[in-house]
Amino acid sequence: MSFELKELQDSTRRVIDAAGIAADESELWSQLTELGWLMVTVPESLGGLEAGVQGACTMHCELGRGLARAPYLPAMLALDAICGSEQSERDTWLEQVFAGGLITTCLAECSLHVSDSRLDGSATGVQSADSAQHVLLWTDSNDLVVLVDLRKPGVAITAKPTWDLTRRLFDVELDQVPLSEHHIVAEGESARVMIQRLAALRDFYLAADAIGGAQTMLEMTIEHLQTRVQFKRPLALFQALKHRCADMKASIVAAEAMLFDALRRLEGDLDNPQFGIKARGVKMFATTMFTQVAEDCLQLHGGIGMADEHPCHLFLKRALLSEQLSGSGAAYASNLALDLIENSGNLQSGKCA
Amino acid sequence: MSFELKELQDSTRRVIDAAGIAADESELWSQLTELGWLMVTVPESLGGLEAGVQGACTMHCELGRGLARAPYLPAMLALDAICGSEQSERDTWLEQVFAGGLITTCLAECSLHVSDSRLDGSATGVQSADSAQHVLLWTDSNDLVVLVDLRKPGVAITAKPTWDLTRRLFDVELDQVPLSEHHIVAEGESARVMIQRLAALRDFYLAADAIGGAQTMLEMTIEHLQTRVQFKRPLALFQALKHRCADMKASIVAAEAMLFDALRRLEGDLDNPQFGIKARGVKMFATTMFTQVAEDCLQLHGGIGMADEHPCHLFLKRALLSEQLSGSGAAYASNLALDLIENSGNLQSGKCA
Amino acid sequence: MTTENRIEALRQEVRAWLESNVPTGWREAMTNVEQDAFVAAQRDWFVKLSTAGYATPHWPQGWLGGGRSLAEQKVIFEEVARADAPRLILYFVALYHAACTLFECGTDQQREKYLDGILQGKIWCQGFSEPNAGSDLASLRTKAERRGDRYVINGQKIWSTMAQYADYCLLLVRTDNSGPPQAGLTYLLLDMKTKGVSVRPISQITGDDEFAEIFFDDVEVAVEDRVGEEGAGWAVAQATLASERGLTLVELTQRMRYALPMLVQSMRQNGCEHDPVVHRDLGKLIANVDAACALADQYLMKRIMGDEQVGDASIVKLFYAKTLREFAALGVRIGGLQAQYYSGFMRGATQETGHWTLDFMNSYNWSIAGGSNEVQRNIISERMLGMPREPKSWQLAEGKA
Amino acid sequence: MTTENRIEALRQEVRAWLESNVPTGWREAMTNVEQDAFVAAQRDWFVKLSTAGYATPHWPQGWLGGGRSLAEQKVIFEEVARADAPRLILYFVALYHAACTLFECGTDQQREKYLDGILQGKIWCQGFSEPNAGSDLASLRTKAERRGDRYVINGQKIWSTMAQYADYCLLLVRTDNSGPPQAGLTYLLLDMKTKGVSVRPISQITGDDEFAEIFFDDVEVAVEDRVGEEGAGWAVAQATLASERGLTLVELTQRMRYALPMLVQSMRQNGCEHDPVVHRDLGKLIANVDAACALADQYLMKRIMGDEQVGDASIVKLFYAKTLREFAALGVRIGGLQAQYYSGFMRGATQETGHWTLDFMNSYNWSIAGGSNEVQRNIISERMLGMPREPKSWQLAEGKA
Repeated sequence: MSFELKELQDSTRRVIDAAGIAADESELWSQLTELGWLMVTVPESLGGLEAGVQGACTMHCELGRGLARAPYLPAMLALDAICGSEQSERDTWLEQVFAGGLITTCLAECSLHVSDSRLDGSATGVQSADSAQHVLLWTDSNDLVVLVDLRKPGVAITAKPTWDLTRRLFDVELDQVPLSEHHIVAEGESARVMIQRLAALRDFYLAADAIGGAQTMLEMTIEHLQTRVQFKRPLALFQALKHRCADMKASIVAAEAMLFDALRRLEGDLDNPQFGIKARGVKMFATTMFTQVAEDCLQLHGGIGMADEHPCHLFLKRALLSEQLSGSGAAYASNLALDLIENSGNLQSGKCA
Repeated sequence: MSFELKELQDSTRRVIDAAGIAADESELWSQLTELGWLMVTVPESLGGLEAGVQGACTMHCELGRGLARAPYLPAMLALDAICGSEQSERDTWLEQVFAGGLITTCLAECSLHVSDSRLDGSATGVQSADSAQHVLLWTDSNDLVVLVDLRKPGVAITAKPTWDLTRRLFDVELDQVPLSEHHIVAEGESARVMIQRLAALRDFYLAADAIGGAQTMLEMTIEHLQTRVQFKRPLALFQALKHRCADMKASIVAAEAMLFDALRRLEGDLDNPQFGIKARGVKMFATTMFTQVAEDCLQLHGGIGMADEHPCHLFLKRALLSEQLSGSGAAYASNLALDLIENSGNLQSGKCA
Repeated sequence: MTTENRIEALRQEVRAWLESNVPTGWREAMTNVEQDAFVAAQRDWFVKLSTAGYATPHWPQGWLGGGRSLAEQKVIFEEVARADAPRLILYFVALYHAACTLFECGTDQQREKYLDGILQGKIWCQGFSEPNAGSDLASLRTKAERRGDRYVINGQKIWSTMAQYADYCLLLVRTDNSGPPQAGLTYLLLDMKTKGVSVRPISQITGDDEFAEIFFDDVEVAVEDRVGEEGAGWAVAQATLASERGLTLVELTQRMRYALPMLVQSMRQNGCEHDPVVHRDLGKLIANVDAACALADQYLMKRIMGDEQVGDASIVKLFYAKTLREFAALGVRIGGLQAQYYSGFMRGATQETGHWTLDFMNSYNWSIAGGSNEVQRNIISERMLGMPREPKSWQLAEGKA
Repeated sequence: MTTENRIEALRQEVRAWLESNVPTGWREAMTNVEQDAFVAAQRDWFVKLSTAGYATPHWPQGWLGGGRSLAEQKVIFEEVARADAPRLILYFVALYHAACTLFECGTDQQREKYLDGILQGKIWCQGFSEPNAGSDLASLRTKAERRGDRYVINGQKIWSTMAQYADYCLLLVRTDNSGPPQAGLTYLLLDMKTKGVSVRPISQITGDDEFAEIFFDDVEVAVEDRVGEEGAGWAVAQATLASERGLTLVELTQRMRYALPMLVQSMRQNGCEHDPVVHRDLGKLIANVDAACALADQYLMKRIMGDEQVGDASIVKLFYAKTLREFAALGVRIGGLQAQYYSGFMRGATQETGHWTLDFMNSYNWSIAGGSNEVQRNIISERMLGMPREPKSWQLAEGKA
């Protein structure tokens, strides 16, 4: 990790640690906007920190460690889109965002179509939509990215409470929403490229969040095992439990290496199609790992982990939801395999005897 | 386990233990024919022991414990078919078998068709075909079961050495074999029923064999762990290893319970279609379990398990082959699921809120 | 009539009775319902079942419904599972733990005082576990001091199922610290209305509060409410814990089998009925469920035949706990994002409610409570496979890691 | 030229060289071939590679090909993997273990005597492991007695790679039993033609005999062939073991990635190219392979930066071993019955030969040798996660379980 990333990590961790696990959403949101965390990927030319996707993932990892409720992840995606839009409007939007105005977006399915210059359809998994003025959405045909004003006619939001208590998701329904009243961020080919990039970023960010969550969960568990005495020995002395912790540690470190390795190789090359497929691999690996770690860690906590007041379950529930957001593991695995099959046509074929 | 089964188990085990792991094929074959083991499922009226499928599985389990090379399994299948054939010929065949004449059969795919009263096609996984005079085969269309004389024109056998060193498999090719020169065991509806039953028996027997193999492998491993001292403690004291042994034990006992539970419920009802689907479940569970047990036990043996002269690998290789014989786990799992889906039409549907 | 015929006749009788008596739509009615309504529903079902004699087949001859063989009891449990009747979780401790302990170790006076109450619907809870004692009963610390003809109790119990509704409690306390830890335990029967008793339900990660903590502040229990001798509590507790004799897992594994179509229904709802990947996972699960059923069945058969070996029970519980987790986990996968939306919980249901994330959380009750998977693995490896225990002398001074 | 440009230039240079020099069809040629032909082929490839300077990038400046940075060495390993060149397994101990030990701990005289020989193709083997010592080097028992200016050696070594072809051996022996066990070890260089040395290849479960036992019967070694002081063998052995510095796992994980299309080829051959169930398994494996590559890469980067932490190497090895097993296991599943037919073995190949059952067996070399998965888990939990070791005082009298 570079010195700059380490700095970013340390300063983020201090804030998140001070706020505590699953801290209040609006307080953390105010704090992070004030601290300028939304600027992390924004180019220096636009007044940002230009710390790139690596910088953003470093921060998502820290927010994941604290099971942050604040909608940093969708806001960062929306910001990425805005930075890629036409200059004239861009600065206005950036100003609004840096002032703390939340623009959210869809973490699950977005299914929209345009006819007669009106938008119809719906989006699921829109985080904290009730606190946002706008939502960034896109069409099925991939030729339009639009910022929809949530307060305008034809737009309805419905809370969809999840078992995960640390994120608040909404469905957004659009019924004959006139396009002219909303802001088009990109169209045509540039929309297509932007939508692909947003999907990849969403995967990387969710992966980073999962890695952070798994780290805290394992640390908490080891702490518990060190403290808890049974048959006059700390549980941490029992080899069967030690070995499970070692396996979990290895998976967490592997996910982290995989994420940052992908980013190092692809950072300057966000529109490379390999970016998308790499992102899917990382997202699948990291969120599956998070669920496995959380599942076993809850078991290692014993009865106390089953109590609502202990934070264990918050990790497990966040992990389960993250596995489903953006795209399920089964679908992603299939994507990865088909990509390999497609690219194994003649490649290396002389190799197999 | 009933008293009779226990008796059968004890006497079989004594013989197999005395012969040793993976003992010589022809010696054990002579011994087991002399001891009358081929009579175990044959009805008393035909001079057999009438110990049923439970009896046969008890014995296959013991043969599996010793990784028996002798082709007891295909011989038992062929015998079952013969017992179900027309009375007149049956007695001649039984006499021949009880005298030690091997009739083998196909443990993998049998793909045959008849035209102009001639048989064409092939069978794979025919055990010890070079020691047999006849092979029991059946047609794709399920309307013919036939004993083919392996020495007659048009019949060719090819050795297909396997990684498993304890069973010798062959391919059998039939090229314009005149049916009239071979013995038809069943035709039409009775052939269909017989083929189904044979498939189920094959699954149960392979499962029993796998259960026996897994038992010995785990016992051997625990013995190794008890004996081997590292850092001045026997390996058996290390809790991580103990827990793995406990998990293996639980799977082995589960497979055993599953097998004998299915047989207890279905013994008198061999032509029930549930017999086939139960058999697939048991075969899949037991052979997968055997592979998992063998895989982990080899690991627990450390370097010594990698040496050819240690019997560890014989278990693992037999397990891997058994997983593929009769039908792969993936195919069987799919069968089980489709059976459930088909039978979940209206059944219990009021149950889900 | 042969035994087999008698058993089959009982099966038909119970099946017919259940068909006309299991409350219809109880699952819907018990979803997201307040505790009070749940308690009322449990009571109604208890009255029906016990009046018919099917709640107490394990009680001795002479009691309503009593005198049934273990094989007959098994049939009743199997049929209850098959009929998808509500689980009588509120009365389980009373009907099994309390009753069997009284039959086996109680005085005539105690039996007279308490058993009729159980039949009339008194609710009992168990006061064994304590914070930080985990699976290690010998380390219990809730203290009872003898003062004249009374014990005075101070301390805390935890993970007591439905203690907030209980009329009585089976209480294990420490009366002596001087000898080996197991020898200092004493077994008491406590009226939950006694002064100084307070109960705090523990809010669970499922949103339910099936368990509670019980606090004791100078609580007095008469010496005549002691079961067994002072210091004999360990042995009495073993009788309590053995009382259900494997029947619960016969019921639960059977229920799991009957619940498999719920997964198919979820597949249909989520459009993955024809997905071969789901088929494979489902097929593997079906086999595991089948194995779990066979294990529970075999275990009970062994008990009936008097063939039980040490470790047998651990294998059944460990395997069931793993399979139950897999069941719920497959439900979660099939449910996809839908299963992540909060769907509330269903009270007094089986482990399989079709609210998959709820079921997933609930499945931990079986891998943690009543001897965790880890404890079962210790038992299997040490007491069944003969692998050595770590010597007891291997201890660390407390607090030092 | 910036460092980055230099590295990229080296990459292109090595890639071009490999394209015209890797022997075509070596996999087919090395399948089911006798050992002698294999040895000849290894020698040919060694001569080519070392003449080009690519066999010794890790040697100091001044030696042929030497003086390369770790980053440059990494490039060479990556390109060798990419080009699917044969693995130089017969020369690995000479080029890395022997050479690095001599550079780091040898005398000028020893370096003069042995290093040129290595460049000319002398083969070395390692004599560390012993029967029943497992991963516990401190318990070695092969004994060397000092007699005048010679050591006289008696005992036995095991798991020595290709010892049957070796000219020399790196030998760890016990010269003292009085102090702590690690302090009694001494490090010697042994000519394998010395009287009293005998080698017995161990037939492996794959049918190969990659490993051998070495027996010592009054074998004499001159004192001048001792590396380091008498009793300093443990420290010298650490230098030997550290010599490849993570490069092997960079190479092997890259080779694993390049071998993924072999699975696709098997899918095609077995008609399951379009099977969604296989797709899911393959997709999961692809991600695991990717993670293993990233881990190995990150580890080497850390070494380059001087950031290595205790336990890092254990994580890489453990994860690679698990992924390699999964890789081969998927091959076995895809291969179905076909993969169970004996297909012989391929010598000097990578871990992935497409003979899936062979590969499956071979994968144990990584989960057992060089510190088993279990030992790595101990290291990770104790030295990285800070979980307590079981106190050393917790021992049983030998033989007592």
